[in-house]
Amino acid sequence: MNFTFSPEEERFRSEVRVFLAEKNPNRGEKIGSDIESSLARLPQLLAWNQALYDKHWVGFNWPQRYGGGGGGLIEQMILKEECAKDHAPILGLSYMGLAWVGPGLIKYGTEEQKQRFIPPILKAEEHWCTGYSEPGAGSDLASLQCKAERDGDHYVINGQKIWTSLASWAQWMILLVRTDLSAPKHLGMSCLLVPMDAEGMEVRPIKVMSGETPFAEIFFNDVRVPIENRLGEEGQGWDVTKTALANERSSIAEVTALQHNLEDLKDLARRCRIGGRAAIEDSSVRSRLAKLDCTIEAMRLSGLRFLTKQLRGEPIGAETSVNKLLRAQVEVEMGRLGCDIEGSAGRLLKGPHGMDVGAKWQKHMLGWPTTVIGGGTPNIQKNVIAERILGLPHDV
Amino acid sequence: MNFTFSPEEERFRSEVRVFLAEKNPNRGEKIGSDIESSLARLPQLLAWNQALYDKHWVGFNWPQRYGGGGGGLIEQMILKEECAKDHAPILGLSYMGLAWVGPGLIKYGTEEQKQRFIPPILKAEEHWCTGYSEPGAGSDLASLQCKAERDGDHYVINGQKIWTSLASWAQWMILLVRTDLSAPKHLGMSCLLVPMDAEGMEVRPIKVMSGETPFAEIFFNDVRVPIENRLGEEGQGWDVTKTALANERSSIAEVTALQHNLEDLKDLARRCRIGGRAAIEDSSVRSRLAKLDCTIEAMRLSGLRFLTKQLRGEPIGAETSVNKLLRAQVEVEMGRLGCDIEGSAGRLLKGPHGMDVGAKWQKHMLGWPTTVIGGGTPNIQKNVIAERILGLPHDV
Amino acid sequence: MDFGFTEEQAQLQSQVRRFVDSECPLARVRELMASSVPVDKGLWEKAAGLGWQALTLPEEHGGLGLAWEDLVVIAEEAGRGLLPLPLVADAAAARLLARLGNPQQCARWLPAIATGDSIATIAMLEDADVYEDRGVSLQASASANGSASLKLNGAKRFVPYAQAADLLLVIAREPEGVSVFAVPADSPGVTIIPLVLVDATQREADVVFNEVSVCDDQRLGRAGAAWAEVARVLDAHAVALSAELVGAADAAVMIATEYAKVRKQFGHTIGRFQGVKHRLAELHVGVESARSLVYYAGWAVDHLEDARMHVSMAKSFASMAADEAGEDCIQIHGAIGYTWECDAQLYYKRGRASRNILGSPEWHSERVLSSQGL
Amino acid sequence: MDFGFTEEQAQLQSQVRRFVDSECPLARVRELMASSVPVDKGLWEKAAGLGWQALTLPEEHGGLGLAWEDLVVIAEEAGRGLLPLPLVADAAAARLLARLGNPQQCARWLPAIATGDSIATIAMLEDADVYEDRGVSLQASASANGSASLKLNGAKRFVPYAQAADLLLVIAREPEGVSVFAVPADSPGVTIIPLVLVDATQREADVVFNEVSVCDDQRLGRAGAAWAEVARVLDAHAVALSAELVGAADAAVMIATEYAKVRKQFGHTIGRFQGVKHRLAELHVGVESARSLVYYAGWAVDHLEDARMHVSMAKSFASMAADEAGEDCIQIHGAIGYTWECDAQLYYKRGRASRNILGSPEWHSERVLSSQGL
Repeated sequence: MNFTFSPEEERFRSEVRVFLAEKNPNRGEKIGSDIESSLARLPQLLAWNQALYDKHWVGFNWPQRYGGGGGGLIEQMILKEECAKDHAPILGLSYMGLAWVGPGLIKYGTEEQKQRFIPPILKAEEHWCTGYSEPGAGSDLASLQCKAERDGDHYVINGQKIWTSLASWAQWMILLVRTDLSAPKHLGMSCLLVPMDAEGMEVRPIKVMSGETPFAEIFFNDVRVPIENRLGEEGQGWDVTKTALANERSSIAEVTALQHNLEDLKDLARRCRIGGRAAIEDSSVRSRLAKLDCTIEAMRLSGLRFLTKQLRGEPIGAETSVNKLLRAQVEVEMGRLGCDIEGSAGRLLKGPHGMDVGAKWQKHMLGWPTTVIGGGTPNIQKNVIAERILGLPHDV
Repeated sequence: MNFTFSPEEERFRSEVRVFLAEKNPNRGEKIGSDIESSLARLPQLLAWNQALYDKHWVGFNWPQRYGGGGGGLIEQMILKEECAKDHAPILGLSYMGLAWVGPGLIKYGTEEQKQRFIPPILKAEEHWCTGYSEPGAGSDLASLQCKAERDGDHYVINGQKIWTSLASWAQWMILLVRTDLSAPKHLGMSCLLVPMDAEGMEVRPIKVMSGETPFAEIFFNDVRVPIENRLGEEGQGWDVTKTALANERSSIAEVTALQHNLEDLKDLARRCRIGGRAAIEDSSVRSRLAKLDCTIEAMRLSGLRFLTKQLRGEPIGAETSVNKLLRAQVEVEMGRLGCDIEGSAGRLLKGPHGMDVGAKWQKHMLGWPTTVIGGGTPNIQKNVIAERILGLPHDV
Repeated sequence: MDFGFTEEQAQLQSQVRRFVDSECPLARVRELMASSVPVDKGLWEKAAGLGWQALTLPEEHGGLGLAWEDLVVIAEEAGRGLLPLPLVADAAAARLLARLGNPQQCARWLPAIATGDSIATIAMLEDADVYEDRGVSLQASASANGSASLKLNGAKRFVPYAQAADLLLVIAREPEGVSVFAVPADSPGVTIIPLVLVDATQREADVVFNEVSVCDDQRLGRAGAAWAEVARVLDAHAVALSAELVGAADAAVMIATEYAKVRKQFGHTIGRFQGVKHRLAELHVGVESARSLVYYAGWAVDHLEDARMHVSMAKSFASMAADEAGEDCIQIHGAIGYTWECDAQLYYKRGRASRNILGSPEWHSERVLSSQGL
Repeated sequence: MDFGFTEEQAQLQSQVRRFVDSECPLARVRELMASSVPVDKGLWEKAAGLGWQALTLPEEHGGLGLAWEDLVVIAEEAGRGLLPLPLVADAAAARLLARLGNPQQCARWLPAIATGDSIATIAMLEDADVYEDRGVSLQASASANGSASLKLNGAKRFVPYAQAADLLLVIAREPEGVSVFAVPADSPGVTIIPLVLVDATQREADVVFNEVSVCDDQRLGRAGAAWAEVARVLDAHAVALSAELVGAADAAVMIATEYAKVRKQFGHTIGRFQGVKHRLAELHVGVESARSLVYYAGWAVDHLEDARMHVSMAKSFASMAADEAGEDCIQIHGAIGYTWECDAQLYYKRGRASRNILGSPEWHSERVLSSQGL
């Protein structure tokens, strides 16, 4: 074990810090991570993306020939960690393109597709959304029904998708559809790249309990896309999608974000009073804070263990579900604890007392399902751990 | 709602109190509930049974013609509550006979069987054990394999039973066996009354983690019993067994026992020190004690709600599983909390420090499975609640 | 000994259920949530027509003279339907008035409360955010100009339905101790600031008192002698609130159960998976336990000298049951549970928001022991 | 940055596993549990032959000079096998001696400890039952007869493997503060009272000191200046104990998992029911999290100025993981898990009993915050 970094790595860290001191747009007023805040400060975010792109730090480990960084895992971790520590925005603006589309393009795309689609993602010129979930197929993607039929040199798409984030912002969608109705569940699916202005597509925003509309339903009514827009072979859609899943953003930055929230919670507990005493002296608050502290630190360290495996070229698979499950618990608990620390003010959506203490935790209390359910429900994660790590049999 | 008692009921309560003041053998040194303690003070317990029998309080609600009390539910509750409050032993000595055998005899027995078997149970002249569980059929009784084949006017029993309590003390066993191998699971079973000295029976004690041997395995090798020893019709064994299950001892006395234990825990927390302070001032101990307090009180009150339903002649069914599940949690937690309050002394099985604080909680910590698993595992109780109360579908 | 509803209580329960189903199903609750009017007048009058506001008030002042356990029956069903009416807060205020007020004061207010023409509420909480004697610092002090009247100065926070109230029962501090004043909501110097709550099925407001004149005959009882009775009424209030929470929790479990019976995943209804069914069973155990504690506490506040322990057991378990049921109702639904259209989120918000009203579960849990001298 | 075992550590891990499998499988552990001999000499010598007792000792005194994180590797596997040897307590005592002792003291004891010829243990805990400075009240005071030696008077409780020890490192109070004395276990006036433990795979004893004479040269370091180092060594000890608990917890999860794969109920292996599989998944998450914290804390006690927070995180999570895994291992087995023959109960006892050794999870959880100044 060794928790120190090489001189080269430390030099890279210094370089990142210098860069952040100059370019991090969150150095002044922080940009919230929700869409409204992002849109309100779009010019700053575009400048941030451009500055990162000039350093080849967008798509840090993507091939250099398409504008990526070609970088290594440790440097990437250092970059993400420093950015998160400095409260910088995420590494690039075209979030879905970077997280979900790029990895599939790199592995399965034709040369034309790579040249056409990768640079605009890195330069934040084109934005993407994803079409995976369906009303009848949430955690169970294999049972999806949205279909694409060949008609000459086009696919004709009919069906529905749901829980699509950033749909109104995106120019493109990566869509998982059934192209062979006779094939077994996981086969017979293909990935299509669909322009959002295609005729026959309808986007209906979904309002959630916070009152915001972070998702949309997408309806496809005879939407036609040319066969060149298929990513990977016909029937390979499941593999393409799994590539994106396996390339989920490293958990390092996520953990740093959790650490920030925990710091804010501790700070809140110092400022608020429960039953006449500082909340930080309340025994229930203390034990809940300590548990969060231990859990987040365990997640950070487990993340480093997984990263080490990757560095050593060992496969990592289901073990990341351990952190996903913990993250779900932590996300729910943080919103709850924040509001509980605020006492009566914890039930204010906004207003005189809310101003005082931030209204941040109310948002959190109403927003956790995005993270907790979006990444696969806790029950699904438990099944993954039980079956793929412990080797227990399937449910039925 | 009405939590007062009628003058007649209050008179009965006074009568019980007078009786207890005179006859309760636990007025001096308490008799432990384990077998060793019981055997050590057998004369006192026999006298206690006799005193109760003279009042017709053994088999309180059993028919008077066989020596039972023919009493009502409220009086029974009062009797059990007062006995438990006074730390008296349970109401009668032939425990298994009273809890498991009698109810089946009364409902399904022939007149000869009733006259032969009920009085000795009430007078504590004969003791019983039960033969239900098998190695491959614990919570899942329907899949049992132990079989009895007809041979003239006898059944010939072959197979194995397990988790039989009080086997070495009993003269008789109530045995659930398969008599028709071709019938569907729940059918094809019958109940037999088997003398423990029958040829071909072997009793092997089972040692458990506390070092005690509260259970036995029973092996049947061509054991012959006459067909008159069948309780109920052939194939009716499942119904007979369910009768006993439905007649499980009222939870009132159980709750009073839990209350006694909670009082002891509070007392322990006043006497022990954690981190230099009285354990009762420790915030973790306090919140655990309060949770136990609320849970036990909820059990008491839910028990009264069930009793009220019975009094009103309404059916009660699966809802008692609510208290069973809570009892499992409470039993486990009490042993844990007791030992945690004792700090380092909590890990002493016996010895200098253990003497000091009782060694009661170590025994509890090592003994909960008898109660928790014996009455159907918590997972089984959850299934019962989900399926029979909430109407959710079966597992598979 | 009879621990079940009387026939009258069972009828009352059915009546409230029918009322909720026909007059204010969740679709209507959603409309009222969005309304700027804090209490729908028509709905409130219909409730009054059924005698609910009169239920626990003394018969000599137009009430029905029933017990607090009868209000508990209404509150449970109101909570089940998230009925956006101040039935509980109004009844608690009336109870305080009836117990501390002299005949004139009772005659002035109680008949109008019984008919629903006036709404009353207790203004207790302040910045200290504790439901204890020491939490009261709003001052009732002699006027500077030497007149007979007193002046109230200070602020009350999170007063339930203050924006709909005609009468505020203001818990105030005098040199002699804690007193209660009956203050019309439109008195000069009273400013009511409605709050924007996470749970929009309920209303609360801050109330600022700036040199509000009150006469001696607005004081309920003797100067400085009110705290013990205030504490007992807050306990009764907490029990009724707990009943609302039990109703809400039960509804959340039912909604999740029904969803689990129809929603399919991996080829089976999700209710077949123990991950879902065992969670629902645990929630049911929580609800039933809280219900037993709440019913008994509802009886105890009328019959026991000191019901604190029973109230605190009820409130802590009811708060936790509702909070857990709301959250798990969303979790069992998956993403759909989190959409505005799904009722799961309404119950989640209710459970979360009511958890800390009239004392957090932790505060009550602590009081379970302290009220036993531990 | 590399957070995984080195090749040497992986080899060490395999070596311990092979040793446990061949020299001391659970059947042998059960024999040793019943033995009156506290430490099996043959087993201890074989371990010494592999260099385990020498592992973390300084090379100049016959040790291998490896790091505490390497001992953590051994401890985890020892815990997995419930190996009834005082490897951890012995190493902690040697660490204290090496850090506080002068060259003569080290030369006197460390080589014999390295070869396994002597067993050492720290006698810390007293009736106050706290692992803090204020928990030390055993007196080291000047002799009444004016001689140069000091007298130890008092009692130490729950001293790990004292009944097997040759050397006791006694934490004692002098007027100047806390000191440590190296006291041979056979010194006159030392009485060792073996304890009967719930977890018979471990040994502890009370040790009574009655006018035990010690010379100045038995004191490790300056008079009254030892506490800071004692606290650091107790932390290192706690990490190694946590590693044992992680190993034990992992073993319990594995045993329950394997049982769930074969045991049938209602026509299916019980591992197909989410009630069982999700519980096992949650236990696995607890074990993996504790493991990450323990490995890091094992590194931290050698590399960080102040490792308290990391040690406390490791100990609290490891204690809870082992306690829960042990209990659920029984629950998943059902009645069979509770029989003497089943290994589930051995792990339950280990988890329960070790929970409060070197600080309860609650104590450590509190220290996670207090060590950050909160």
